[in-house]
Amino acid sequence: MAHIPDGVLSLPVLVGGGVLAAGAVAVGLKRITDLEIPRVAILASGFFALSLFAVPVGPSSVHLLLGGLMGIVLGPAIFPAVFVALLLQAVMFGFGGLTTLGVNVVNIALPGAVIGTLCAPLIARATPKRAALIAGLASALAVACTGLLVACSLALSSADYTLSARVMIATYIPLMIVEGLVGGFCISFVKRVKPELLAPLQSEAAQ
Amino acid sequence: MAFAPTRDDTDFAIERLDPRTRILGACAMVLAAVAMHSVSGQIAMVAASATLASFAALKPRDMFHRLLHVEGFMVVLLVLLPLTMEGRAVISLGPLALSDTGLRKAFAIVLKVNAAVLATMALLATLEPVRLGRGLATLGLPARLVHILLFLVRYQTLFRDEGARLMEAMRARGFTPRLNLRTWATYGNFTGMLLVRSMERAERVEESMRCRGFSGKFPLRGTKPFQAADIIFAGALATLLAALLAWDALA
Amino acid sequence: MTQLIELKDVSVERDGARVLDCVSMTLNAGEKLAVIGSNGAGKTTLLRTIVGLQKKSAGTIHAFGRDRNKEEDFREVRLRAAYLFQDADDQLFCPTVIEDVAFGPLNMGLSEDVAMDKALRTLARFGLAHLAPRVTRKLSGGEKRLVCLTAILAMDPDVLLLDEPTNSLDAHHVEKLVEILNQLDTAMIIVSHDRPVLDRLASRALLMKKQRLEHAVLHRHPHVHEHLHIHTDEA
Amino acid sequence: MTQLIELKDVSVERDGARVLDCVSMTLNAGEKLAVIGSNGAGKTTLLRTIVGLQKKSAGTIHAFGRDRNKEEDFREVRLRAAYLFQDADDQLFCPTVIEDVAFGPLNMGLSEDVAMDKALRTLARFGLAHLAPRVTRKLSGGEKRLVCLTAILAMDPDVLLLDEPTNSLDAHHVEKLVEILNQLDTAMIIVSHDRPVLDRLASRALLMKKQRLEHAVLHRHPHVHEHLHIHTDEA
Ligand SMILES: Nc1ncnc2c1ncn2[C@@H]1O[C@H](COP(=O)(O)OP(=O)(O)OP(=O)(O)O)[C@@H](O)[C@H]1O
Ligand SMILES: Nc1ncnc2c1ncn2[C@@H]1O[C@H](COP(=O)(O)OP(=O)(O)OP(=O)(O)O)[C@@H](O)[C@H]1O
Ligand SMILES: [Mg+2]
Ligand SMILES: [Mg+2]
Repeated sequence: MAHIPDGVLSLPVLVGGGVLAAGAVAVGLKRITDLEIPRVAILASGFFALSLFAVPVGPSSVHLLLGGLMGIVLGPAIFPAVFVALLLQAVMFGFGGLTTLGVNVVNIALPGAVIGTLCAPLIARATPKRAALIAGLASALAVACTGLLVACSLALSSADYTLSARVMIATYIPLMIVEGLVGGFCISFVKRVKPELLAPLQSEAAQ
Repeated sequence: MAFAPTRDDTDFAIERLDPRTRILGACAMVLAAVAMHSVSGQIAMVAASATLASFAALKPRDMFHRLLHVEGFMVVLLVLLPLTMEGRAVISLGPLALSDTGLRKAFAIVLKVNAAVLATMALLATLEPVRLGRGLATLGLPARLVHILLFLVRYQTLFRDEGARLMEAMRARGFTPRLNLRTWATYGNFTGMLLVRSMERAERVEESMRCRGFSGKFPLRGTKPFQAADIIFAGALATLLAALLAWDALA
Repeated sequence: MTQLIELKDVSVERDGARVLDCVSMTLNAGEKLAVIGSNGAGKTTLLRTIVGLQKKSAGTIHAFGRDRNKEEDFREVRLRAAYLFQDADDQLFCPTVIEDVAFGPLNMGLSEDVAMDKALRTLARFGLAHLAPRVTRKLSGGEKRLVCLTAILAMDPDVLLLDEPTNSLDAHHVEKLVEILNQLDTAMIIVSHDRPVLDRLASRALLMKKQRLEHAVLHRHPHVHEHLHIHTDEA
Repeated sequence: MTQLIELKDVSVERDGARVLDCVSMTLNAGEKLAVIGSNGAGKTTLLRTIVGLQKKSAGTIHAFGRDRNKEEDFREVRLRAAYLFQDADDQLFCPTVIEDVAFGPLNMGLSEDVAMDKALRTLARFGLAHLAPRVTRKLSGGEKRLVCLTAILAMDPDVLLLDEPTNSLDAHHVEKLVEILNQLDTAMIIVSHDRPVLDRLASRALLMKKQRLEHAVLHRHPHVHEHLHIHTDEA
């Protein structure tokens, strides 16, 4: 839903997205140690696999973006994780694009990183019910921000897109609701079953 | 073990190219496709990519399916552009009018997107992810990203299979998705369970790596030098793209 | 004798390879049918095909009085023929035991209260009531297996399809499982490598061999064996 | 007799519960030691503690001539005492078989060529050379298990720690595994529920019971048994 293909955006937007994404990925990589790479990568695989399952909404179905959940679980490591996942999707399935990789990484990972980093400590301390509420709101908000960023990427690319971009934001509303609900129930599940997963990534292996 | 099902039995020239050649070639073609201004240039780019794709090991049927499977995003954009862009109304449907500039713009986008997707699929879709990873590493992608990529390739299929089995378990006990809260709660449980399982597996894999002497440094295998075929392919592609870009500039 | 399930010349392909090849079989009411065969012979695929999780490429499946072909046809089959997966971890997806056991009854249209009550009573019937509030991920392998079994029994099935039910169980848990199954007069198909267990459960046997089902004869005769005994050294 | 590993009054806590309680044991060179016990008794935890994946809360671990306490102490232990995990999927993490088998040797500081060569030779030794280029996740359960075993043997370990090595194997694969293990004169600890296999491998046994290790006596004596036989009906 947020995979912008090659051939839609203007050069300045592509370059801007690319530079921003490169910086964010570099920061994300700095924050993890060599020993944590397997953990980040395997969690990223879990999210990647999840995003491939279609969730039915009435007669049609959607794929989840999972930005909010990834931000909560991975923190800044969301940038390398999303970068690699989008690269593979572009190469293997033809979703998204090569030139738009940077923009897409920023659109999906940035809201997750910001919202997730803010919410993770709250969720770690909250009861399962409250954690679910926070995570639900965070997930929905992350989708909304991604929708907004996608619209901005379009509007900044060409004045022709401005009206389309506005209408497009509305199409994110069903996904917002679904992600909010699934994200909330998901965190409630994790909170009851394996609360350690919601503690921030830390290098106990390196001790 | 590319994700893409391939036509086997026969030998495909593209499969013998060095991964680096394929990556750089795909990037060059996508950039050229994006840069085309004229309709004739865009059509020529689609033709060039399609020709190359016909030499790829990807089954034509799968390739066609992928082209059809455009993202919801694209559908929305392609429908909205003719409706929202100003211009001469070509077709009127009650209060809605499709403008000529909008239609032309939408058509241009369709051409560019298809040229780029075809080029990517032709050169990269059947490249084994492991070789893709090594190619990217020698092209300067940080080793950590390459390792994340290799793990992702290995584990996403594992988790996809695990998820598919969980979904089956849900169906086996009579679950049918409806528009109600219980359906979303069930999907939430599903998501949570898959995450918990990936976390637990991550822990055990990390331990198993430590048991085999892992101390943070990954051994990564090198790549072979470029072959004659790579140089010929690169030369031909560069000539073709230069010609197409020149034509586009003149058109 | 009522015939519950009948397969006629059913073939199944997976990844392009033929995994079941013109398989025919019937299951009658009250029967406990054993299916044996080596790794990769197609036993799991057979069970999956019966409940429609795997598509057949040829043949007919007749279950509970009707031919079954489409996904909708199999919905009813799944509510009446309960399937125990080979791996308990694949089958448990709710946070707690009680929620998991109540999942099937809820899908059958029972109200929340009635479903919970039914789940609790089924757990109690097998002496597992104490597990109700436990988190499923933190059960031992044997407990997981027993909970899965309870979860499918809570749907009051007419047929049980059991894929290696004694996997990863220790001797004590195997005992408990055999006891539970022997108490039931539900018809069942039991896939297992565990001969002593089949010995105590099965009334008839089929052998899966190279994608085909062959009829097999069950017979018992005494043997002299040397066995390993491990005793605690209390001398 | 060289003493390779010695535990003295070792206790371990997991999630606040005591899982091993003052456990003592020794492993001598050339010994094949069986550890048995019911689900959740603490067998896996015992192996994890020996290689330092699980922290002890009390007691001493003496391995290969030195006391081991910190993570660095255990790095050496892990290279000399190779540990076969209970679940093969956790242990195979490289894309192809050959890379996975070469992973340990590479970490021991061998050059790429030497490590690959060593991996290939170890695979060939067990008749698995044909698996070398295969993708690990497309192996059958039995093949995965055998590849894991090869991967740890390629490290030339002094001790093998095997957690339920025959899990999910059919009779044919069990046979192959027992054969491989009997060829080796490496010392090993074998955790298993599979009595007939222990019968053929073990030279001594320990019983894990309620968080404690008890010495057990191994003895064999003949029995008369009734067994189930299943034959193809070819009449
Ligand atoms: N997900 C899958 N995709 C493709 N082929 C599969 C898949 N799962 C199993 N197979 C193949 O189908 C065949 C039958 O598999 P099945 O799982 O039915 O065997 P089984 O008799 O249950 O074996 P086991 O005793 O190991 O459980 C095997 O050859 C296997 O390789
Ligand atoms: N990850 C974990 N976190 C907390 N407790 C655990 C964990 N894994 C196991 N335990 C507990 O530790 C105890 C011993 O577990 P262990 O895995 O060592 O048993 P085991 O003898 O290997 O059993 P099995 O035969 O089922 O493999 C059990 O009571 C179990 O509940
Ligand atoms: Mg099976
Ligand atoms: Mg164990």
